[in-house]
Parts: sequence; C-alpha cells; structure tokens
Amino acid sequence: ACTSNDPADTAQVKTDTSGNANAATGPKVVIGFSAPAADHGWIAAITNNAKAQAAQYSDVELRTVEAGADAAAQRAALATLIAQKPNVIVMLPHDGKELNATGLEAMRAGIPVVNLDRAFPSAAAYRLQIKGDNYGMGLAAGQYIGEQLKAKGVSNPIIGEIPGIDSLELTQERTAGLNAALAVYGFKVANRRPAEFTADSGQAAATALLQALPKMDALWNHDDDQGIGVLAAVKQANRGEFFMVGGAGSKTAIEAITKDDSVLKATVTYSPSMASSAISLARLIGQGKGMSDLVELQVPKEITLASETITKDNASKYAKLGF
Amino acid sequence: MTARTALPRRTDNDQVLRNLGLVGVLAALVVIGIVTRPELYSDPAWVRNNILTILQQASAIGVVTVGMTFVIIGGGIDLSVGAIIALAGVWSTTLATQAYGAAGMIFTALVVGLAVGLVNGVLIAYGKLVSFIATLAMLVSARGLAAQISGKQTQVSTNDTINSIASSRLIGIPVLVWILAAVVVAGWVLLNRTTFGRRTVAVGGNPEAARLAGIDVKRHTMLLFVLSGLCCGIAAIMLTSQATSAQAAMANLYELDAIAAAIIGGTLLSGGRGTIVGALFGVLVFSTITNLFAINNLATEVQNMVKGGIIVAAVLLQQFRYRSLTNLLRRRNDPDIS
Amino acid sequence: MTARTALPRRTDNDQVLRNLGLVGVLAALVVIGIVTRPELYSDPAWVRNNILTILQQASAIGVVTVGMTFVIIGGGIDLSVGAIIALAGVWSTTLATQAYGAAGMIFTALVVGLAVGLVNGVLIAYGKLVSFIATLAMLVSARGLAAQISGKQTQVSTNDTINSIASSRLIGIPVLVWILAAVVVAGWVLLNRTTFGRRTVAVGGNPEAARLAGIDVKRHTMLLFVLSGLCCGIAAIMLTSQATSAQAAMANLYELDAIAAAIIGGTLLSGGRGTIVGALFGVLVFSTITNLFAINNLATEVQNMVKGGIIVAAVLLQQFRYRSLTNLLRRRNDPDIS
Amino acid sequence: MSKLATVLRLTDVVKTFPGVRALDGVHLEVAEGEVHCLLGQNGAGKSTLIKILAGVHHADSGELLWRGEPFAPATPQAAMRAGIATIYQELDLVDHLSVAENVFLGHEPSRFGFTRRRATAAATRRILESLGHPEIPPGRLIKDLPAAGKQIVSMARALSHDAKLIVMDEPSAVLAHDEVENLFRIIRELTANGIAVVYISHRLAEIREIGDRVTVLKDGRTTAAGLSARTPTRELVGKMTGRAFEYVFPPRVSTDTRTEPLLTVDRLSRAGEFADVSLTVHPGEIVGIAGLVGSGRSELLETIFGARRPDTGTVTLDGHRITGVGTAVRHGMGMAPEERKSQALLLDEPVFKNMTLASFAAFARAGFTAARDEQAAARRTADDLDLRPRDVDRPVRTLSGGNQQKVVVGRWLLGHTRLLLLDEPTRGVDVGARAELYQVVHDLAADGVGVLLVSSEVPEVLGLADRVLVMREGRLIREAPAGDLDEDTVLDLVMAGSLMEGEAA
Ligand SMILES: Nc1ncnc2c1ncn2[C@@H]1O[C@H](COP(=O)(O)OP(=O)(O)OP(=O)(O)O)[C@@H](O)[C@H]1O
Ligand SMILES: Nc1ncnc2c1ncn2[C@@H]1O[C@H](COP(=O)(O)OP(=O)(O)OP(=O)(O)O)[C@@H](O)[C@H]1O
Ligand SMILES: [Mg+2]
Ligand SMILES: [Mg+2]
Repeated sequence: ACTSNDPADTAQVKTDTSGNANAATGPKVVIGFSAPAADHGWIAAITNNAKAQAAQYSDVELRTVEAGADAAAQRAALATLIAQKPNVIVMLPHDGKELNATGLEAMRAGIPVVNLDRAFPSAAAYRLQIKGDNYGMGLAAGQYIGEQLKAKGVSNPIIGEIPGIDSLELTQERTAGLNAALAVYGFKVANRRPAEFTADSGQAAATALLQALPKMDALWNHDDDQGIGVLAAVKQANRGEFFMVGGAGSKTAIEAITKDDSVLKATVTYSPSMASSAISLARLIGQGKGMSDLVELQVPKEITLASETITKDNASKYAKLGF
Repeated sequence: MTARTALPRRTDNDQVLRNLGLVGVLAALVVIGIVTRPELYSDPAWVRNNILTILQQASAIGVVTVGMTFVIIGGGIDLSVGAIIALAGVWSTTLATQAYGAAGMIFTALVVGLAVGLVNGVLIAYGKLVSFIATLAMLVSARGLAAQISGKQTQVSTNDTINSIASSRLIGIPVLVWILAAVVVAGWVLLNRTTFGRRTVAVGGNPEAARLAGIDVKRHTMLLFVLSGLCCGIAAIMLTSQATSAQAAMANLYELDAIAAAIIGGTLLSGGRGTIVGALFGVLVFSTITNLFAINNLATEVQNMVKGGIIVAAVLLQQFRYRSLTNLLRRRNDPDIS
Repeated sequence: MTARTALPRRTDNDQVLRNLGLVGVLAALVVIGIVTRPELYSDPAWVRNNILTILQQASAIGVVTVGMTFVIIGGGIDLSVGAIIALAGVWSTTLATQAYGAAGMIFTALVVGLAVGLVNGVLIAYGKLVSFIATLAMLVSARGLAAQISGKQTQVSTNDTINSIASSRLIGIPVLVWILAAVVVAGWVLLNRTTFGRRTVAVGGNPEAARLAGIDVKRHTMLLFVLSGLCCGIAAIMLTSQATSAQAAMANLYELDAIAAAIIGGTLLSGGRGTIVGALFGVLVFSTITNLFAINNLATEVQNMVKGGIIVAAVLLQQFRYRSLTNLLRRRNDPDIS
Repeated sequence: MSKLATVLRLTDVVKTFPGVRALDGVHLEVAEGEVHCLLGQNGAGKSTLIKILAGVHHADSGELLWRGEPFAPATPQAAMRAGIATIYQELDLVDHLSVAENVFLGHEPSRFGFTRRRATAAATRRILESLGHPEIPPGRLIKDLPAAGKQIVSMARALSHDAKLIVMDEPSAVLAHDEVENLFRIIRELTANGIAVVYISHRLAEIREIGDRVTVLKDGRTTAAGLSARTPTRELVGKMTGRAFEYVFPPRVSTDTRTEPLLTVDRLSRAGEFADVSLTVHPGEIVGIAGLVGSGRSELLETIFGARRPDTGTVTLDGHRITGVGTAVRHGMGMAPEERKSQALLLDEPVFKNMTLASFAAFARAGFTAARDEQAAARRTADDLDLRPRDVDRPVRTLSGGNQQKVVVGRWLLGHTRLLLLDEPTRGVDVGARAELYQVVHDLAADGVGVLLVSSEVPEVLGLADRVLVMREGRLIREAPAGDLDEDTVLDLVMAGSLMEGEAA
C-alpha cells in the first residue's frame, strides 16, 4: 500500500509489511541511498524514514552516502556509490536537473534509480519517480484560503505569502499553485517575503510582511519549520486578525492546529513519508516484483503523492505522520 | 601657531562626517519609502511601529556587528559569528538545557559564545593561524557540531521567559532594542574611553609598534575574539527568543552582513580604524533596505539587484559627502594658515 | 659585507617549504584514506580513477582560485566569483544563447565574466570603493540578475559539445583537468615571468611605491578584477558542463572556498605575496578532504566538524614544517655570519 | 660653475595640504652638473618640494621650468620620462620583489610583456657594481636586506633611469660613514657627466663636502638661494632657523659609575646576528655603541629590550630578568626603534596617542583613559622637543619625517622610563632639533635615567656618550670612556679593527 493514500493504517511512516505477499522475504537487495545534508527537519525526516523503512526488511541492506552541501558534492558521493554497484539507488537530488547526468550514468551501469521528489528532466535517468506535489500543495493552500475567505464573505482580501528559499524551483511551483487556486476566487497575493526554511529567517520575513501589511486576511507560509518563526513574529507583532496556513505537515504544526490557539488553522502536506515508500518500492524493483494492489507486474514509473490539507477536524488522523 | 590648538580633532571630524553621510543614506531610504507608500507613512502609529520594527530586526545582527567591529579594528576578521550563534542557540535549547530554565539557557548561550571565541582567539593569537582561516574552520566545525547536537531538527524553545524577551517592551521600546542600545553604548565606551579600546586600535594599526610599546599583542588579539564570541552568545539568545526556536542553520551568513555593516560604517578592513556608531548605522542601512523592499513588495531577484546598487550608491554618496564636507570644514577652521 | 652573497634566496625557499608542507598534508590525507579504506586503495585502477576524480572535482574551483590569488596578491578581494559564475552560466544557457551552439555559449560565458569583472574593477579602482564592499554588492546583484534571467529555473544545457567537455578525456586525463592545468601554468607564468605579475606584487605589497615607480595602480587594479572575472567565465563553462545545466544558485559560496584555498596556499590576505602553486595545493587539500569523507561515508555534520579540525591541523602542520625547516636551512647556510 | 646652463627653475611655488601650507613661495635654480643642496628644518617643505618635481604632488601655483620648458608632471611616470629620478626619504620598495625587480619596477626590460630576467639581473648587477655594492644579489628579496642595503637599492633604482636630474632626499640618513664616502664618489661621477643632483641632508658637514650651492627653506619659503656650500655654519643655521646656534653637545656632568649597574647584559648571543655581548649601563650613564651598518647593533638593542629571544645569555634590569617586551616596559625600559614607520608609529592616529602609546595605561583610571591628561603631557613633550607643528591632535602621517622621529623619542619621555634604548635617534632630525634632543638626553641622564645609544654618526656617539662600545660583525671589540677616543680611532676600529683586537674589553 502506498502511504500517501492511507497514512492511518501504517505505524508512523513505515508501510505495512505484513499480511501481504510482497512482504515475504525475497532475495537480498542492496539499496544505495543519498539525500542532501539536512539542515532542515523535512530532509532529516526523509533520511530517518528511509532508514526506518529499510530496517523493516530482513532482505534489504541500506547503504547511505552523505550528499554534502551542494549538487557537486552529491555527484561526487554518488560516483563512489555507483562504483559499489548496489542493486538499486534511491536518491533525493539537490537539483534534479543538475544530477540528471549522474542518474543516466547509474542507469547505464545497470542500476535502477529511484528519484525522490526532484525530477530528472530525462526519462532515461530513472526507473521510478516518486515525488510530492509542490504545485498541488500551493493549490491546496490556495483552495483552503479561498474557501475560508469566501465563507467569511471577504470580498477584497489581503493575502500574504512566505515562501522558502526563493531561488529553488520547488518554491516557484508552490507559488504558481497558490496563485492558480486564488485566481479561481478572484484573489491574489498582496505581499510575498521569502525566508530560508529556518525559523529565524521565517521570523524576519514575517516581521517584514506584517509591517508591510498592517491588516491582513490570510497568510500562506510554505514550510512549517520556518513557520515556528513566523508564528513567533505574529505573536511579537501582537497580530491575530488573519488566519494562516502552513506547509509540509510537521508535528509542531499539527499540534498547534489541534490546540487551535494561534493563527495557524491548517497546513498542507508534503510528507517525508515518501522516503519510506521509495525504499519499499526500491526493494520490489530490486526483487522484480510489482505492487500487489496493481494489476501490472512491475512497479509503475511515476508516483506523485497528493497534498492533503490538515485542519483541526482531521488533525488527529495525521498526528502520527508529522515529522 | 598657537591658533592650531583650536583646530578640531581631525580624525573625529572625519568620523562624524562619514556617519553624517550614512544618516543621509538612511534619510534617502526613508524618503523613497514615503514617496512609494504614502498611505502607510501618513499613519503616525504605523511609522512609529515601523521604526521600532526596523530597530528590532537590526538588534541581533547589530550586537554581532559591534563585536565584529572590534575584531576588524584589531586587525582580524571573524567568519564564525553565524556559526557561533547557531551553536549557542542550539546548545541552549536542548531539552537538557531548557530544564534549567531561562537563566540556564542564557548562561549556556553566553558560555558557548565565550568558549568558541576563546578557541578562535587561542588558535589565532598563539597558534599563529590567519584569522580568516581559523574562523572559517570554526564556521564549518561549529555548524557541524550544532547539527549534531540538534539532530538537524529545529529545536523549539518552550521557555516563556526566553520567548517573551522578543515581545516585551520597556517604556514603549522593545527589550531587544534596549539590549542593542546597551551593547552599542558599552562598545562605544570600550573602544573610545578605555585602555582596551586604545590597545585594540594600536594592535590593529601597527602590531609591531604595539608590541614594542609593551602591549601584549597576543593576549589582546585573543580577547578580541572572546569579545566577539560573547556578542554572538548574546545575539543567540535574542534570535532564539525572536524565533522561539534554534537550529543549526540559523543566523545564516551573518558573518557577511556583520562585516559589510562594519565596513560601510567606516571600519578599515585592514585594521586600525573604525567606529561603533558607524557600524550601527551600517546595520540600520541594511535593515532599512529590507524594510523598504518589504513595504514595496519587491520580488527577491529585483530586491537583490537593487540592493547591490544601493550599497554601492551608499558608499559612493558617503565618500562624496565626506570629501566635500571635509574640505569645507577644513577651510573654515584653518583660516590662519593660508 | 661580502660574506652576504652566500646567503640563499630566502623566500623562494619559504615558498617551496610552504608548498612542501601542503604536500605533506595531502600525503597525510591519503594515508588516512589508505588506513580507513584499504580495500579500495588496494585496487590500482580505483586509485588512478580516484586521483582523476579528485582533480576533476578541483578543476572549476581551481580556475577560480587562480584568479582570486591574483586579486588578493594585488591587495583586493573578490567576493563575487560565485555570483559571476552563476550569471555567466545562466546567461550562456538561455535558450537564445544555446541557439548559437557551443561557441556562442562559451563566448557568452567569457564575455559575461569579463564584463562583470570590469564593472568590479572600475568601481574599485576608479570609484574608490573598498573591494570587499564592491564585490559584495556585485555578489548580491549578479545573483539577482541571474535569478531574473533564469526565472529561477534550472536551465538545462542541450548542447552536446558543452555537456561532453566534462566527460571527455585526452590521453586518459579528463579535459577539465587539462583546462585547470592550462590555467595554472598560465597563471604561474603571468605572475612570475611577466611585467603584469611583478607589478601585481608591487601594487598589492606597497601601492605607494608602485605609484612612485610609475605604475598605473588604478588601471592595474582594474585589470586584476577583469582577470578574476575571466577565470569565473571559464569556470562557468566547466561547471555547466559538469552539471549539464546552470542556475542562479550555482557555485554557491565559491568565494569562501577560493579565498580559503589561496590563503592556505600561502597568499597573504593583505596582499603583496602569494603563489599559484600554493593556491593549487590549497584547492587540492579541500577536494581531497571531500573525497576522503565520501569514501568513508561520514555523516555531513561529522564531516563538517572534522573538516574544520583538518584545516586547522593542515595550517599548523605546514607552519611547523616551515619554521623548523627554515631554521635548519638558515643555520646551514649562514655559518659565516656569527 | 656659474656659466653652466640652468636645467631647473622654480619660481614662487605654493603647495597647500589640508590645514598646512607646506610650500609658500619657493624659488630654486639648479644648474647642469651641479650638486644643489636643499637645507631646512624638519617640516620646512623639502620633501614636498621634491615630490612636486617627481609628479607625486601638484603645485597649487608657481612656475616650473625644466630645461627651459614649462613643466608640470602629472604622474611619477611623466617626471621620469622627462629625466627626473628621485630617491625618496621614506624607502619605498616592495618587500616581496627581488632587488632587480625593485630597481626596474615600472620600466622592466621585457619582451611581449615577459620579463627578461637575465637582462634585468645583469643590468642590476652593473648598477650595483657602479655603486660599489657588487655583493648585493639581484635575486635577493628586498625584505631580506638590511636597511642600508635597501637604501642602495633605492639609489640603484634612480640610476636605472636615464636621468638628467637626480633628487636625493636624505640618502645618507641610513648610511654609515664609509657608505657616505661611497655615495659621494657616485655623485661626483654623475655630476662629471653633466647630471644635476639635488641633495637633501641635515648634516652640514656633508653639504660642505659634496655640495656646490645651497638653497635654504624655512617654513615653506626660500630664505636663501644659490649660496655657496662653503657659507659659514652660523649663517646657514641662521637662515634655516632664524636663530643662531651651533651643532654642539652640551657639557656633561660626570656620573658615578660605582653605583650598582642598572642594566646588565650577560653573554648575549643570537645566531647570525651577534655573539657573546656583555655590557652594563649605570643609572645616569649614557653608553654609546658605534659600529658599521649591519654590525648587528639594532638586533642587539631589540634583544636587550626583549623583542627578540636570545639564543643564550641574560638581560637584567635592576635585578629583574627581562624575558619579553612586557617585562621590559613594566620595569621601565623604553626603546626608540630604528624604523619609525613600521616599528613605532600608528600613522593615522593623532600625535598625542602615539606619544602615550606606552603610557596610556598609566594615565588611565580603572581602565578608563584620560585623554585630557595625555594631551597635556604630550603637549609638554612636544614643547620639549620643538615639534612642528605643535599640534598634538594631528595625525602623525601628516608630520614631516624628522618630526615623526621626535614623536617616537617623545613616547619614552612620558612614562617612568629608567633605561632608554635609542636606535639612530637623530636620523632625519634637523640641526636645531638635534641639539634639543641631545639636551633632552642629557637631562634624562641627569635625572638618573640610563641611556644606551646606537648611532652611525661617530661624532654623535663620542659627543653624547660617557662610555663607548665599538661593535664589529656582531661582537663588541672595544670599550672605553668617550674622552679616550677620537673619531679616527673609532672609524679604524669599526672598519679594520684587526690591530686592536687584543684590546677588546
Ligand atoms: N600628505 C600630507 N598631508 C598634510 N600635511 C603634509 C603632508 N605631507 C607633508 N605635510 C606637511 O608639510 C610640511 C612640509 O613637510 P616636508 O615633508 O616637506 O618637510 P621636510 O622639509 O622634508 O622635513 P624633514 O626634514 O623632517 O623630512 C610639514 O608641516 C608636514 O607636516
Ligand atoms: N631582514 C633581514 N634578513 C636577513 N638578515 C638580516 C635582516 N636584517 C638584518 N640582517 C642581518 O643582521 C645583521 C645586522 O643588521 P643591521 O643592519 O640591523 O645592523 P645594525 O648594526 O643595526 O645596522 P644599522 O646601522 O642599519 O642599524 C647583518 O648581518 C644583516 O645582514
Ligand atoms: Mg623630508
Ligand atoms: Mg640598525
């Protein structure tokens, strides 16, 4: 089963490994794994989930290589990994385009590549693409904001946005999704102050935003980690006339939504659980098996996780999934 | 010849003029703000609040810049300030530390700052490492250690006292701004009115001359890095309070901001000259630019392009004012000579 | 007095010894590699390949460091190298440019590098801006412009000629390594065997003396930044080829790496002294450290902690060797004096 | 001589720096093949004048005629092209370039931009040989040369240009006696070839020996032009200072050397610099060290001061072992080092802060500095030393060379100095100020301060010191009361010395 569709039936982020033919121990699979150095909770969760999932299987050996600080470092690290000839490689690239060549190299060397989250432009560079939906995330946030404002009868709302690192493509996609969704309601973003996925930068960006918009109706903050700082800034500025939507679905955010004592009313997921799924599917690929709920004999080529909206009403369901 | 005693102290004049130049730059930024967003500036409450916000956002980096200014005047450079803040912040927000309450957290942050500064100082003064390299190495190591300690997670501060520092006010002025003011005043006194400050200028201006005048150059160099570390410890508390959390990537690139602010404020990168007030103005210029961009909702890439231009313009403007005004003043004060 | 002729040319020795120290550091890193991963090092093919990989990874930053070394020897600093690479890379991979083929892309990258270097140079030499501030402003602006041009997207290079540079070899050696070698040799000749190089040392070491000797210090300063820009243009092509793409955030923090490598290689941050060979060794030390971490699969945070320590150890080791060997040599060569 | 053509004529040249009128109507006429001396007190404007000739500064007004043509060099390059080469007062060489590269800096022999290193080295060797210094290796880095060697290189640089006029700003200041003779020989060769020389020195004896005519500057004005070099001293000094006084040493009250020595140096050695040096200085005694340039005196002084670590031997001040500069200063030792710019001054700081650099802590209360007290004390010292201008708030950078030297000496008059080490204290100091400095040293000695003095001017050592030590090749070879020695004996000792070796104390 795929975690993204039905997270409730799994223990936190591990897929169900029992009561399923695929769970039976098969031939040993060595999975090479590489993700960027984490200075962020989401990426840390990606690596942790991958490790936890691999530990579930007695027939999987996970070999993680640290990918360092940038694409060049990751290329170097993957070169050493390819030389070790694992059965499958799961990687979350710094940048899909910059690591496309490495993906091709691995595939040419006969190692199937599972690309996590950041797509390679060339289809020949991966066997499986499993990713979150950045555009869909923005869309979900926009829809929630639009619905809420419509319900409140606000006609000309002032909407703020706090993206993460603005030079990243994923940020661009999220923003595009938000704008598309808001356009449906005839709304648009009044001010946009990017942060850097860290709480202190979130605080700084939010402070600037709040200063620029003395009155606001809604705010979308792309990332729950930086959201800690955003919420702090809101409190420090003594503001509360608006509601806020988060992004990614961290534990703190889900708790805050449940408690309902801050402006944070919802968050749209971009779950690191995709790493767990990636390991499971990599194992299946390594063993030549398919996904048991699908008729096809092999694992499909692309899987995109849906972005869900967590609100006070369904928060309990997602509590376990927060990272 | 006796008329000369009446001459102003030239160097001080220069400094005042440079600072005047920066005040001019600040004024220009404000004027741009008024012109572009008149509706905001027409509300006195908003303006008052905006000034306080700018000051508040400048507070942590301002504290760091004071320490950095000392280090640069003393002939060094400290690339590790951001990393020290991250390490101090992370260390003081571990669950174990938070158990000791606000005092424990503050104590931890200050001690971590001091200790890292001490390591920097010892490596540079006694290990004879170039400060650029030693503090670059520290930057990498301290962020690594911070990541290790925090498990790469954002550590939330659950301590209300700490968290409330950033939202509290004293006589209508945010506590963070008071802290900045205190550090700036202390830094100014230390630099201009104490033997420590005098030594700093001597050590940075001509270390050999300082040594031959009996100053313990090594010890002093070490102390400068300790001072910078201490400022980082203070800034760590301030930032943690603002973000109600700390993480290994916090205070990213603060080193560049602090150095740039110090230099724009008139501190000589090669040491031996600099002013605390100038450094403060440098910080305020940056923080006002950010504010200006925010209220005008400039896109990041446009922001960046414009920011580079503003920095260059600010320095050029300042130089220009400085030169012509200096000449004016000199002429006016020296009529007896020609 | 006549006995003095026997004295060796002390500093050439100094440089050789410093470089020897760095070779020692490199050797130590290799030994650590052998000890920790004997199974890899027992395969000669792997070792050969690993050496080439290290060199290849060092190539782009190596080219940048050569330009940076000139700038620093000449008394400046260039914080904008990473941003120039990004701008040159992005500009040369726009669809419009790619339409002109490989030659068009290379031409564009070089011209962008030269042009940005020229702006830096003019601001610093004739606008009298401190190079730290001018190039910091350029860093911000050029990255902003790169983001604007690329629409913040990663631009894929569809040009096979460009893309194949990184994967081609010549006589068994990667083309990128050949480019690095060519730039290093050219840099060495330029610094040590031309009037340009000698004047660079003079301009950085004693600008007043250079001016009195009739050197056009401003023009020369400007040219140094143009040279650095040109190196960035070359590096942009190399990196684009390696990543088969370019984006506004590429070559992030290359300025720090290049400055650190130059300084570790014995270049004086205050100008007037430096060596190209040393800078190359500095780059190789960093790239070997990265390789060592990779083959040992160290966690990033541990990597960072260790890296800082290695940098410090490397410089200390180098100083130690340098001092004791220098003393030895002095004793041996100067017996006639006492 | 008078029928020789005038090559350079300056009329009414004015130059103002912010706050100072450095030149206020200067006239100067230099003829082909003559040695024209410029004389004037510290700060009179000599260096400023020659920098205008060299294209470094630009005159505010006035007329310059160079070989009959109006002349206003915009850059040093223009002046050099016109045939004017300059040896500057402050050694302006590049430390990390070789001797040859420094000599030809800016006009390197080259092919397509590539330096011709062999040709450069050969040309440099030729020039150095003509200067009588074939032993200086063209490939040696400047930083590895002693001060005197650097001066030779500066001269070589001036000679490397095909100059019609060579300006020398205090070239003899760092030269010892034999070197000065050598310099004069070169000057004579130059003038014999029709090259004009403008020569600046504070030593009247030199001017007598080498000069043809003298122009005297006072406060930026020409007070006498085209005087014969044989004009009586009294008259020259009068034109310079407006006062009349002689180059004299004040009479000495004899000191009681039977007291316990203040300073005891016991078998001090540093490899390659000096060996086995023992000496004492008593309270109130002035001990002079004579020796050739390069004999290791500066190193000895720095080692006594704790600034260099001795290989063997000890230094004791009043019973306290000196282990570093810190202890030395704490126990009342002070040193005026040889190279004021690099070793002593904070050029951008005001005079008073430079003067109190070693004593501001003593003025301070609880770590807080007392700037007013410092200024007052500095002003008193400025009076004692006749500092010009008398403004203690002015940055040291804007002071003339000689006045900067006074600031360095003044530093140690402020503290509680009990032993003063002076390394070439009168280098670049004018006649009048020199006499004042001598008086200051005597007054100090009278107050019980011990003085250890290094000077390359033998008369100064003999005239000022009570006891003289002669140093050669890093060893003390003779010690005697000053009264028992005369200039010729000392010069013999310093240079040959072989006959007297047995007498070494
Ligand atoms: N760059 C400068 N800025 C301001 N004042 C200056 C500058 N250079 C020289 N002066 C002043 O000009 C006057 C003349 O100085 P100059 O160096 O020409 O004297 P000098 O005759 O060479 O003295 P000395 O014998 O001590 O070398 C002095 O009062 C000096 O302080
Ligand atoms: N930077 C240097 N590098 C190498 N040798 C040096 C250096 N400076 C001085 N020496 C050597 O040290 C010895 C003493 O030199 P120094 O010129 O300081 O002597 P001095 O007696 O003080 O002469 P001066 O009259 O110049 O002060 C000489 O043998 C000289 O070659
Ligand atoms: Mg002079
Ligand atoms: Mg000497």
